[in-house]
Amino acid sequence: MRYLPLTEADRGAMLAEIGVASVDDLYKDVPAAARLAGPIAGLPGHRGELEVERALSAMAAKNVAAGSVPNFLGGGAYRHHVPATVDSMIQRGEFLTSYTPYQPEISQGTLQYLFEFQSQVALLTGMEVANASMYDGATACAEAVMMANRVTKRSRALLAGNVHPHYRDTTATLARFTGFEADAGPPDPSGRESLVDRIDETVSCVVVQTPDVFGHVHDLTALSAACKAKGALLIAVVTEAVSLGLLTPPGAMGADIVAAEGQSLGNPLNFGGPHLGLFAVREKLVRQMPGRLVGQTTDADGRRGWVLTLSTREQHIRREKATSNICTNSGLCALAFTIHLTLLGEAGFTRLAQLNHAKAVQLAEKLGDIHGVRLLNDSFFNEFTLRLPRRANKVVNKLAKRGILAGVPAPRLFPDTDGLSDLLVVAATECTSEADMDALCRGLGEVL
Amino acid sequence: MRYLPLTEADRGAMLAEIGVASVDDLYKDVPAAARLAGPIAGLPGHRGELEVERALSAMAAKNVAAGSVPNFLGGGAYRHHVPATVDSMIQRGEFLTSYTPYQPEISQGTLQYLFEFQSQVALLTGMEVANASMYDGATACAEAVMMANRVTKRSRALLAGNVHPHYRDTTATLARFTGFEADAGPPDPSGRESLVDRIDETVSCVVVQTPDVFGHVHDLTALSAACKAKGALLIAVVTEAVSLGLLTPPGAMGADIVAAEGQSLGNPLNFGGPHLGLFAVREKLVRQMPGRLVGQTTDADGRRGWVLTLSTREQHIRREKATSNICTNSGLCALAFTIHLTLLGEAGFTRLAQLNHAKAVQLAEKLGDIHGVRLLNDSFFNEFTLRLPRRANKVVNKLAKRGILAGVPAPRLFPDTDGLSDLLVVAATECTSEADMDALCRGLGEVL
Amino acid sequence: MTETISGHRGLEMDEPLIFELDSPGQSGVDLPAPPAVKSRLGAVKPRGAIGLPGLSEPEVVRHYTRLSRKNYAIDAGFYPLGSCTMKHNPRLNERMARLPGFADLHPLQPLATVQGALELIDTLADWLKSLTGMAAVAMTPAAGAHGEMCGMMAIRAAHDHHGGPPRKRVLVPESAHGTNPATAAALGFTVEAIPATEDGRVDLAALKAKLGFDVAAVMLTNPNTCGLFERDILAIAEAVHQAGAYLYCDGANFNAIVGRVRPADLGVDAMHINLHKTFSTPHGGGGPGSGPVVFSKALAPFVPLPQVVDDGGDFHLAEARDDDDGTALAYGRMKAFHGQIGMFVRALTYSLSHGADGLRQASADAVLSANYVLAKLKGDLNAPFEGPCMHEALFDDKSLKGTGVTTLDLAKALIDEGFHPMTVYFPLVVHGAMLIEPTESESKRAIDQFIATMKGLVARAKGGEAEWFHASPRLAPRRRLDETAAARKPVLKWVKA
Amino acid sequence: MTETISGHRGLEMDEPLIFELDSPGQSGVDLPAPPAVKSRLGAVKPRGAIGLPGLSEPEVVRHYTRLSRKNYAIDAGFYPLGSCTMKHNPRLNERMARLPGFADLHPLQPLATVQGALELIDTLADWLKSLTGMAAVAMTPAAGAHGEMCGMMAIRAAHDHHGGPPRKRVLVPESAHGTNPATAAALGFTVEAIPATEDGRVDLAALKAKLGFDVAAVMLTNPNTCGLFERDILAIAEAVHQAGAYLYCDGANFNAIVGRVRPADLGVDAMHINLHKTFSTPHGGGGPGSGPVVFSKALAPFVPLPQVVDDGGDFHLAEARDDDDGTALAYGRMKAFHGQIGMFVRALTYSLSHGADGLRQASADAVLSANYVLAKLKGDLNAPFEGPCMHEALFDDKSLKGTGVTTLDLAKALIDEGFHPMTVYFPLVVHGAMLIEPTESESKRAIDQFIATMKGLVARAKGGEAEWFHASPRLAPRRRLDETAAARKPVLKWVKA
Ligand SMILES: Cc1ncc(COP(=O)(O)O)c(C=O)c1O
Ligand SMILES: Cc1ncc(COP(=O)(O)O)c(C=O)c1O
Repeated sequence: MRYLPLTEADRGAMLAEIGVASVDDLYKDVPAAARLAGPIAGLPGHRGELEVERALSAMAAKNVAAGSVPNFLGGGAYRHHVPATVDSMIQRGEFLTSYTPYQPEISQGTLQYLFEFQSQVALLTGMEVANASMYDGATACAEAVMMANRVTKRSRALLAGNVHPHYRDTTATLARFTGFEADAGPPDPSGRESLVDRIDETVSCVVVQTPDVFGHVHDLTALSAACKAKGALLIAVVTEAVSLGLLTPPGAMGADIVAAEGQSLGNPLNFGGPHLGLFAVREKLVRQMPGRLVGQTTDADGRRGWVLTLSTREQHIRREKATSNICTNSGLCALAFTIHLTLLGEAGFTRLAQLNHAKAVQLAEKLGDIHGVRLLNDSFFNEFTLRLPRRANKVVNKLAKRGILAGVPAPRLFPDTDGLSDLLVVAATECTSEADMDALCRGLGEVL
Repeated sequence: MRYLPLTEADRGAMLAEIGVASVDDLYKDVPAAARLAGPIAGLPGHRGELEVERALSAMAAKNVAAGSVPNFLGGGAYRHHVPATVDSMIQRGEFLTSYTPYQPEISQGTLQYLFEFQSQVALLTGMEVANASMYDGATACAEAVMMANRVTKRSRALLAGNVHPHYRDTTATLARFTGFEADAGPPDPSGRESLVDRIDETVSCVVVQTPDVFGHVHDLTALSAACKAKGALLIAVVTEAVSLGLLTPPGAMGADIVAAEGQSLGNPLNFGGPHLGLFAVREKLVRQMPGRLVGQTTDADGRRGWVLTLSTREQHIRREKATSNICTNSGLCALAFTIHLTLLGEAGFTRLAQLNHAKAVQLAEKLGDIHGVRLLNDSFFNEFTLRLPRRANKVVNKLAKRGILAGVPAPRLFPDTDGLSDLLVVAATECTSEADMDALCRGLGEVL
Repeated sequence: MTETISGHRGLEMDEPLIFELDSPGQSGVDLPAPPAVKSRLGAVKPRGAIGLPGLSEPEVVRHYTRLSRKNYAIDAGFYPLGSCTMKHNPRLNERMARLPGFADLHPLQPLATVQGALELIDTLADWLKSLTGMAAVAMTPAAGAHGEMCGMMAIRAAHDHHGGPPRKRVLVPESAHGTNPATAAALGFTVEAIPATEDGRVDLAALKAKLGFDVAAVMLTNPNTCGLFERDILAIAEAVHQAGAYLYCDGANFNAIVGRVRPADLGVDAMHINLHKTFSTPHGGGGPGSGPVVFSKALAPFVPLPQVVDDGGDFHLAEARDDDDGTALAYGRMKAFHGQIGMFVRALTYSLSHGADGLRQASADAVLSANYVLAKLKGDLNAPFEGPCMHEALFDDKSLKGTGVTTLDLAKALIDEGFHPMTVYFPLVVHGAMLIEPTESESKRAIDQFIATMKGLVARAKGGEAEWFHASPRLAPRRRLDETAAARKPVLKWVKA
Repeated sequence: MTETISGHRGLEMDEPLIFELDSPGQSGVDLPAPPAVKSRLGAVKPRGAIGLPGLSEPEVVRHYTRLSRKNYAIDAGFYPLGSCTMKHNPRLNERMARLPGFADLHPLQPLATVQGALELIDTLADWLKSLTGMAAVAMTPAAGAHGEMCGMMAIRAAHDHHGGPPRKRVLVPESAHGTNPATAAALGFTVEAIPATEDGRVDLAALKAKLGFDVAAVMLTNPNTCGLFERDILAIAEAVHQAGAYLYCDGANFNAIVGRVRPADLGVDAMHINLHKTFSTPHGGGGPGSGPVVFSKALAPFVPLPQVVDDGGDFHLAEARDDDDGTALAYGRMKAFHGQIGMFVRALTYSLSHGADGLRQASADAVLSANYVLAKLKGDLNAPFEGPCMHEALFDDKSLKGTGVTTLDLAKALIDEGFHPMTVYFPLVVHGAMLIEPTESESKRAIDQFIATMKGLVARAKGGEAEWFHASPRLAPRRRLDETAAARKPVLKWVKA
């Protein structure tokens, strides 16, 4: 068994040293009746690499890799091109196989990149402080609401209808069990919902996404003013981090907390996980925020260095009084994110965002020409919504059979909501070629 | 341009510091007439990763990867399973992006693994000293002959007919231009050629391969005695390093030099290169051997360490008197080899060899049952030769169309030799499954 | 310390922040010029300068290579961080997780195009159920703490469903990991401590005294965070169940008992499994992890959505409550999409590699190694509890009393010796705790070297060299860092000078 | 030096030989039991014990991780090793080389199944011909020295073909790399040195005097190994050709001039190109490399076999002499199979990435950086030749005279400063040579840091701190190693104690 260094001789010597006859003696505290006499039945025995690789590859081969066909899926996960440097660097054992940087003297690598990550996220979102990551955008959103409840000592959150349904659902689940109210309107494919009038003094926070789940871009300035007036916090959700290269960031529009998904930078789709939650706040809220924070300091020789800090917010110090129960986060995904963003830099990131937008505009124009297809968006970044003359689910399934992943049918996102069956959410990125666009147009032309 | 760190501002500052107006001034020694005014015409401009990746992937997609179909190719390159650890380790920048270890204080990583590699190769071949690698088995063979000429001060090499034709050809090319004689008999598919009688006092060395290019396994003991009697050196060639896990090694059968191909361990097929030349000799010949050598020593604090040594044999010290002109060798392939072998260890390597042999025996038995197909080998390790009732080239091409890489037709190996057209050389490794074998049998049954 | 001109020290390179390496306009990514289009951004203005630094690709590679070299890692050495299970992370896992057929799947692709991925989830779910003997599993939680949240929500949902008196109390041992009380509290429960016995286990009598019909759950860790198996677990489970409460087990230490005993046979109702501990997925400097939760029959109906459903080899995702899928009582999402698939690939690769026999042997080796450490060091350091221990050996700082050397000092001295320190000051139930978890993937040679070093250091401490300890580490990329200053005036991001 | 108990020093781990880590019977690879068959090995006996050590996978990963951390690398720092062109090795190259459609091709597959691979070879060949302006290219040589062999063989073949007097002499400048004379001598030529002028170039008059009808070739390096462009190259080529000889150019320094001048326009007949220098394929601690050779029209018929032939998009391999393929005069193989394909993938990836414009800019940046180093350091160290230089700056040890500090001492002091030393004591034509090649992939920041460090060290040397230099390096994994002892009693492998 290739992963086990102890030999039978080692085991014998160690048992002798301990003074027991067999390993079973070490398990004597386990109730005898429950102790297993041998390997659990029904599971296979150990196998070599070649066999395991074959088994897994066979499973993988049953799937259609998004990159192997023209694909237009978004809805909270985006297929961007990740430079080879990123994966090469994150596979360095010193990054991959280290723990949370609890011993800073021998964790400066992790601590420095997290500090850089926090700085980058703060810049991108236009906020003052960012943490070292959350599980994903949805949990970041839910944690943001919990935080707003704590800060405002209120327990009613107002969620825009066009916040990603998984984010809404994650928040609603927490609401159900922790006893706050998550008041979410119905999805609004037109993107015209206004929340301003619904904010009152009982509202802890307003959660709004931009670009929203149907692709509409929102100016948050008025909403922010309305929140401020009523003492509520404004939580901005971003599911496509690349949009922050082009759009005025939530921080500049008055958001108090930004909860975002960072997968777009550095991270593969991974069928939905692991992804990367970004979490940024105003400076004055920092002691209420969840998650780890890295701070700068000096060592005994006066050299600059970094440590985990303000951990009195965290579960391992504060236990039941902690700001969150989060422990393990998305460290390596944050590393991929920060490497990708460092590679891009100001010039590259800005251009990437422009390219994404331009591709989407091109695609929208081409698709708009198809008979019976209507673009719902007045505004969008790299994703928009089409009304089809047929049920979107069917269209997507038909096109999948032709080797085209046409987008996300709205009913897939909102299985419990009626009236969305003919809507298709379509995304483009820098990876979307003209040939891909033409394939989609042709395919749609054929199946509609 | 992502690989160039200098900005226009940097360039300006540096030119100013140098005191010239433009970079063109730095090229003033280049004859003006030959200087190019702009990028070379006919070549494309720079492109991003995504575009380059697409271009290369398109080329790769035009090929049939050996591992994607049942495959039975050998003939000097073997498809073995390489554990994931190997590629992961050789991609560490400290191994990948370092130069030849000329500064030992900051090259102990490379030096230690090369020392371990030398030790492993010596053990495998049964020889006393091994060097730190050659380009490939064929050049190792040619260098061995040159070395034998130097040692014996004779200039006639006798090559067995069943030495891999590329090795023969590489040696013959050198012979032609350096003026020694490379006397090679015709290939002998029966494996019965005897060289003993042809050795005389003019012969510097006898080169023989085991298992040979048709798969026959040879006992070299008698040949070694005959060489010794006439003052010639015995050079043993091995193209399948895995065979050394099961067969008595050349060193134990009296070889003076072993020239081998090491690709089988740790290295992918790579369409033929880079591969890895192994070179091992008797201790007394060490100062005549080509290539780098790593030796053990101590540092100023008395700690054990390693350095390049005996470099007075090498071109950078001895120039026209060097034992070889080799400089860059196959360092990283040697690393892959030594990691794979370290993973295997005595138990794993021995079992791997047994498994290869057993698979080949199974395959031979299955193929032997096909009407009209005849196995030529009395002995073999993991590769053997079949006589087919039709031209092997045609059979192989037909089977390739059915998605089976059936083996190497002898005419592919010996394009200049007649009478081999119905011979097919077939190999099996630990990767060859029963299903693969059955596919080949079925396929052969259909096309014969 | 030898000062250098460059600030580098041999192979230990000084490396500035990316912001300090900025060359304005520079980029490590070449992108084509965007086609000219009419912007469709609507009312929102294009943003101005962001403030990101520009670096070329070579500078980026060097930056992260240098940073990485300042880290300790399992790959590089012994990492006996108790409770964290820093074991070998096979590279085959990484290779499999990067197969485009897994890594390059969009979570919202038509189900017909992701059957293999759903099969993967289902297969791993089967392994987890088999290994624990439990009836159901929630695959979506992203880490252990998230799993705790998931499990406690299910318990809450079950109580809500069954009606009865409000159950607001959750009992948690003092030795529990911080996530346990934090989770319970986040869900609105009142957390109460269960006292421990002299021998480091839950005090059964005290527990029984605290149990009542207002208790929703007891959260135990078993093996517990002192590295001990809760001997009275069957009696505990019985008492908990009699009170109408559920037994939540923190499964972070499952690696001690995989294949040796099934939590189902101990009366556990819900348990998360840290795939990034027991199932060898890399910890990645902080994450990502994955924390599937297994459930007893009683709680099985309350597994959250989405769930993978196997219709005889045809897989679908239950994303909404549905009687046919048995998800009528399922509660909503824990996060976006369907779980940490990348981690599932690794965990399944690991499971298939070890097989049932290998997993059982791995547990035995982990326990054997910990007991070996306990046996060899208990003459040097004080072991507060009798052995045998499970997968980790606990010591307190009694033996260091009067030496002026603290647990922290010993930890920092270990850094110079090339070892990652053990977990220190956790669990809180003993003074100056040192929790040593060698795991099954260390050789006897490595463990012996660690033991010899610990013995040497303890001797040195007892020999009165406190000053020397206080100045450790000396050989790491940094000496001791001022954490107080960091917290007093937090500098949490780079700011342009 | 602070001694530790373990022998490790912080993150610098002491690591034994694999043989010293042996656990008999242990293995890091699990293989199925071989099926029972009747052995077919014939007369040769199965061997006995080999003596290989047994290690588990975790131990192997740790071993090589630890070893790697004892190495300097471009990824980690500035590596100005003159003549070696230690430039950035893009990771995209590595990714492309690992595509199964390249890496997993057997060299003897039917040609219909490898059309893309042949296209790859042909495409790279086109790039090399375009960049050099040459008529033909031999793709098979495995490295620079192998390319020299290939080129000189073609020259020999051409002379043989054309008949005439025997040409036994080859003229080589004293500053040439050792492979040049070694190659010529291996092929049976008499090697004669060409003297240099005061300004570090070939002495044209002296060369002309040595030329004659018994000279087969002149082997020049241009830019030469002093980092200088051979100004008289056109006159040299003319003289060489007039004598009926061929001009071989060592193209190891091609990186200085790619896209700025084509060797064909300088009268070169044959030139190898080190893909592992100019075209960014990694040096891998010693190899593998790749050394294609470009040829003028005059030598084109003599390119060795095999060759890739493009029949209008349908590729085949000319493996035997054939008039149709234009290979009637081709000579035989340089090695097995068709070349270093893995390196070709990397080199083509690099070429496509840079494009014609990027390659031209890269040359300019390499030359600019070297001249910058020259300009900044020539007040501190003696530059034996006037600038401008090409891609590398040469200094001698004149300025160190009387300080007791040698070139080697300076190099070792640089190690502590976190830099890889420049090439030292090569070329042989100046005393105590220091050849500094920054390459185009270093930032101005990195170069400035190197310059400042050099200045500081030289000042220190001149300040009389010879002892301090002699004791360098102090901060590397090892102090100076005893090379004399190593050579006196060579220990070239591990032997069981
Ligand atoms: C005992 C125990 N419980 C819970 C956790 C939390 O798990 P995670 O970090 O995966 O959220 C940990 C991890 O440190 C632990 O050791
Ligand atoms: C000038 C010069 N010529 C020839 C060579 C030999 O090239 P290779 O090492 O690729 O065989 C080198 C490499 O060091 C060199 O610098």
